[in-house]
Amino acid sequence: MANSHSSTADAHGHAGDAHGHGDGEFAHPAPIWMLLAVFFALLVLTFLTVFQARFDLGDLEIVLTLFIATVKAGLVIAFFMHLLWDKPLNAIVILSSLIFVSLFLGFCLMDAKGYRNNLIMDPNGDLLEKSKPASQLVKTSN
Amino acid sequence: MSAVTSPITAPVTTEEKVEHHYLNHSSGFLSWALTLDHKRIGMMYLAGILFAFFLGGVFALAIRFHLWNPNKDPDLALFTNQTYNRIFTLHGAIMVFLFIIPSVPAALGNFLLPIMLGTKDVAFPRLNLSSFYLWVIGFIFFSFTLATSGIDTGWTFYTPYSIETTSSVTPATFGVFILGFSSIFTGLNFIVTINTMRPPGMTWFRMPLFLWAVYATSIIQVLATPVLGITVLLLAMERLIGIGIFDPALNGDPVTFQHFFWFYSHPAVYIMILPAMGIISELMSVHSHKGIFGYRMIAYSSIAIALFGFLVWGHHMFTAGMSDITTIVFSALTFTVSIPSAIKVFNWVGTMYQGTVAINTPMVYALSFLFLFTIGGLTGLFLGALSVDMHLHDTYFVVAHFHYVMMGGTLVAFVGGLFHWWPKMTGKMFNDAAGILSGVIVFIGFNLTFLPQFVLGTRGMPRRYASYVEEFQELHRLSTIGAATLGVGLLVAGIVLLHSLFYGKKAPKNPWGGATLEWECSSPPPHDNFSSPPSVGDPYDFSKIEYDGKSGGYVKK
Amino acid sequence: MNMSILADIQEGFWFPKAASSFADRVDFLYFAILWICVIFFVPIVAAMIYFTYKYRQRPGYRGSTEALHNNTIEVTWTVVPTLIVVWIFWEGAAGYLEMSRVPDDTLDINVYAQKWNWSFKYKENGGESNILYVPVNQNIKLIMQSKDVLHSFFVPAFRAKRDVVPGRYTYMWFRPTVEGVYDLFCTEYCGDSHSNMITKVHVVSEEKYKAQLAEMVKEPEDIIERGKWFYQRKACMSCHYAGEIGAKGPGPNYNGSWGKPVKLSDGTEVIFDEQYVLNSIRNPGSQKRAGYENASAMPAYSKSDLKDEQVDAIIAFIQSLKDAKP
Amino acid sequence: MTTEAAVHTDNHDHGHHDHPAWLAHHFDDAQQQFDAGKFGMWMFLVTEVLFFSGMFCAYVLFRNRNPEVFEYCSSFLNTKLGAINTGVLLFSSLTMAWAVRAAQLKQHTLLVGMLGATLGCAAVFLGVKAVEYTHKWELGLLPGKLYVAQVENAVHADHHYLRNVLIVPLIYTVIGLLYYLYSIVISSRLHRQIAGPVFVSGVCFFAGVLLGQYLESGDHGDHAAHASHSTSHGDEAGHDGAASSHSGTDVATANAATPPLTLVSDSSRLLNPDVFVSPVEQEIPRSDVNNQGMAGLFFSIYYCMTGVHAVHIIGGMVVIIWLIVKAARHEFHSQYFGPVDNVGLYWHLVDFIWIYLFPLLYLIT
Repeated sequence: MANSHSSTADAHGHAGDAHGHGDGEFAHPAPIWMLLAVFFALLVLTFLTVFQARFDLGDLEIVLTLFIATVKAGLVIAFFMHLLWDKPLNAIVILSSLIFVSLFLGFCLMDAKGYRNNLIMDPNGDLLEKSKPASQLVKTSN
Repeated sequence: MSAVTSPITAPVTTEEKVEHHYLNHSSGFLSWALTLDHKRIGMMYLAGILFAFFLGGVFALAIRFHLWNPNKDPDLALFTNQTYNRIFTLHGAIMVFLFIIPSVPAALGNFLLPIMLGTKDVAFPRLNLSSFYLWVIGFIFFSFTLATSGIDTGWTFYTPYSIETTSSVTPATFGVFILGFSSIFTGLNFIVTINTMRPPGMTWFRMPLFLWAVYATSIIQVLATPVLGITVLLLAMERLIGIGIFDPALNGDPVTFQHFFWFYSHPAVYIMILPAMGIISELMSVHSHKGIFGYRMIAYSSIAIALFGFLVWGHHMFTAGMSDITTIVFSALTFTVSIPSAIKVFNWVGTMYQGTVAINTPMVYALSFLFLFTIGGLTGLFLGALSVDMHLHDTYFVVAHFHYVMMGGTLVAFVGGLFHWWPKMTGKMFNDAAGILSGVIVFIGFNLTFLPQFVLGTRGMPRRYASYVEEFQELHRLSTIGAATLGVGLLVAGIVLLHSLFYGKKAPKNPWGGATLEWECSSPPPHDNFSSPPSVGDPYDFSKIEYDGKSGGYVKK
Repeated sequence: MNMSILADIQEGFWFPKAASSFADRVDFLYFAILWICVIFFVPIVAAMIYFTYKYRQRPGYRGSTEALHNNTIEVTWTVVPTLIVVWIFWEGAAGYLEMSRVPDDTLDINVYAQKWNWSFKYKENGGESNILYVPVNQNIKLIMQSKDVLHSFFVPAFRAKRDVVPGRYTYMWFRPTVEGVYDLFCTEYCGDSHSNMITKVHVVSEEKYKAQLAEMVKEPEDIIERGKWFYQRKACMSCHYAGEIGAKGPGPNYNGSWGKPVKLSDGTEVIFDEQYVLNSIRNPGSQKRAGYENASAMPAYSKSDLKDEQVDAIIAFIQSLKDAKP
Repeated sequence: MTTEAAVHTDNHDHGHHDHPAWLAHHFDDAQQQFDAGKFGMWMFLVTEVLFFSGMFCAYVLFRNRNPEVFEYCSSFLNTKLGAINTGVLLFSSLTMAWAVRAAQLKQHTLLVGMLGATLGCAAVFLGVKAVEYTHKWELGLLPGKLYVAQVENAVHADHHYLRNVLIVPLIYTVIGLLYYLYSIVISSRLHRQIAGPVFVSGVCFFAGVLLGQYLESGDHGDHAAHASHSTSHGDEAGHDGAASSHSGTDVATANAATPPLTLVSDSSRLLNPDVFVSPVEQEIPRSDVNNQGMAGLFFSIYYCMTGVHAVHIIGGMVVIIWLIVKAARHEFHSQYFGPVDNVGLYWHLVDFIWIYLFPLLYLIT
């Protein structure tokens, strides 16, 4: 964190030189090379995630997928959304939202695990009857 | 009785000079309808929610009168079952969504927050106005529901009943969705205002406790309300195209709906009670003319309640078929919320110690709050204890408990706060003796209504019953008499306030001796709140505030 | 009609009669909390009233204005309530676990909840009833399902409650300890006649229970009686009034309707005959009566729900009410 | 509002009258206005995250319960289209971030260009989405109760969903074109800078549709058989002049290639009220996947998530057009670029959510 901070501070200095507004400086233009670098990193990660989906990795797959997605989301938030340069309060705000989301998901999942064995799928028994397709659904996969 | 020493009845010398204030700043319908002034928006909200409260109150009385008899024979009952179900649903929905949630934050909060903070306006005045209009649109949706076939699901919209009923659930869900956004915008506005617009000198710990409470409330509004939004949206989709997420006939799960719903609606309970606690903190200290006991503890406990409030939604579902482990965890977390609430009560009582306690209308309401809220809070212990809750869940015990908190707590505090800030908002003093009378009638009526319901619940009377076994009749009748009394009390309060608008004496700048910033600007406040930037000091330093017989109010020495 | 309930009131001011093995524990905790509340509430209110009087604003008196703050007191009134609620939680959770953990040696009864009717099916002989019969001093396990919306099974005398959730099984158990007749309520709002979804629990001796079960499976010989029997058991009575039993509304009354013309909501008219009754049972939405457009929809009864000869019996029953007063 | 403003100007008792037009009267300085706006935007993003969390929760619960349904149904989503849309959104995020930079540096023309590019990407995204949606509707892959899934017969192929969906964008594009022509006639730079991006974004939408169609037809790799192609495409080919290069997918081949996936339904395990069931020994009953309560539920979640996301894209397009108007008027500079920055934040959040939606919906194997 400290590392990235110092490097980004450099980036600032750069951008700051490019133009010169004296009063109440709060505009910090992001350098173009950084935007492009982040964009290409995101593209590479997208290819990676599509690529890895071709292999059956079992339980690991969902973990890997979410890991890549989180890295991507982190890049977007940190650089495109300037969170690294922003007030810490804004970072706290967005992180706290994720905490509350995980709380919500966590409790619901915890409960779902508990009643899993009591479920009656299709309680009235009419789903199968009513939605029986005229022909079998065909799927191709690779 | 207290009138002898009460500052209000002291002779008021009125200056004849016409003052400039926000009410006469500009005139015409559009000057109100398009206003960006937080005070006018607050007043429009006040008018709106009081109307909603009146509607909800009429429904409440209808419920109580219907239950005068056991209604074993439907032909002799006041309403049919179907009508009764619609009445109690609308009572709940209107009271919760249209009245209590916006009551303190949107009406009083809008008016007071920038003034107490010492700023000219909230951070986003246009957003503020749009939030009011969203409320109006939400109200229109509910009126539409009312005008068509009504809604009979209970305010909780539990699936699958809400999916299959023929009443107009869909417009009601859209109404709730829109009201949710109204609530989010208000909360967002307040958080940003408090965070970024405090004037120099207004540090966090110089903020009045009312602002702390509103701040905590706003956090909940912003974090919890979106989940309600998506829940009712999914419910509307469920009814419109049958997406099946909550519908067991399509392998959906009704208990999931309950999780979604209560993830918002339990924190919403704190949206309702926290600002009321903030009002009481102000009322207790101002009318005791004494600094609040344990300022920081009260401030922190507001935030603690807001955060813990997110962890306890499961206690609405103890019997709903949740897994054991979830149930027990939620029960444990539920008890954690009781501690900060208890701390607040102790601190309020501690504030009166060695003070100078004025007995006037706001204080009577504040003391009545203390009594009622303590009962409301303590009876929560019964419901948090799992084994006892198995017996009490969904009975009248629960009804009594949440009315003690929501009505004995929030409503009484709201009315108290309304009396407290009425002179500031309208520039008129009300008749204090009549105000005290209204407070006493409300107190008696309230207890008469809801104390019997605790017994009813313990004896096993389920809630939402249009008819009941004869055994419960006496207690029900007691409760109905209480409700009528309560109605009379609130009517008296309304008359007192209306009377003051036309015949009230001109209010002094600081009628009660408060030390927060709103008492430093004239009553009613000027358009821009402060002609010169206010000097911010300790909001509870009463040592330099003395009664001044000439103006009929208090002045700073 | 409710004599049995009136009897309950003699048992105490707060609670109905304690008739299950859970009752003692629940009642104990309830009263413990009640006393804890009193111990907190009385001093708070007393202090409030005393301060209001002692420090009241009056000529010649000026109290202190300084904000007080006392760490010892504040810590005390944080820690003491915390310890107390920890105990309450513990005791409550322990009682809950006892309620939710079903013992091994249970007598199983299937519970079907449907708007607005309870029906109980006994494993021993497949008997079915609308009143719950249970033998005293035995562990009873209920396996509950809902056919439509949420319901909740509540017997105040047993201090036991559990929601019946469509789409999953919910279980509960209890051991009745005192013979008698107790109320059984639905406590989860389920629509128009929610408040009529009440029945009784008969706690009886082992022999009487056996006799009841045997009685239950005997269908009446007479076709009209049999129709009435199905009328009571297949949830018809929770919406339709017939003779002098059943709910008045939300569905149409059976009395005096046979053979008369019926106005439908689409404006046409049909005769109330076998065809109409059969169609209304198998496909209730198709011939809606005028005036009942907004009533809660009747569920469709397939042939597995109600066999043709059972429908015939119900038709015979309705026919017999031709001249009954509506 | 006019009264407010009028009164405001002749009521000079509160000091701050060095306020420039872009600084609201209740703020002290530009920094405070910017901070308040930005903090407000972050709070709003929090509400957005929680809003979506409800659907993510539903997703997690039902995927956890019936993983096989999600696996099965996910194969009906075209990964290539999803990946391309991901790329398009990421690119739009880049242009948006660049637009913020341009606003700060007063590069007005570049700013309009970047905002226009973002708008265009949004349109491409929607165009591709329109193809994806309508294609599924034709196959009967509809949410919940509406689910029919009679793929071979392509029950809905005669509904011409896509053609109907295209009406509104077409009107939008025509209006954009007319406006652009008007701006050329009156030779106004301002109007040209507004009309240009609007028109181009309309064209981009149709480009997205073409791209989607091409990929949906040209690729039989990893999604369901397409019996509907011959009918639906014949129609569209006339519509947009696309080459009829699609090789009317051969159902028979697809069938032969992989055996039909059928999960045997064991209906004896389902609840039958006349049989006494003792559910204790019973595991979760596995029903056939191809019905309203299984596949239908998946598609409910799919449509809810992507639909609400698409609504956010449309909302974003509206505010971007508003920004283009402001940018064309040269309103932004280093002291006042809050609107661009805040819309940018919103736009990145929409991207952020898609970054999760894509693997969670399209990439289940």
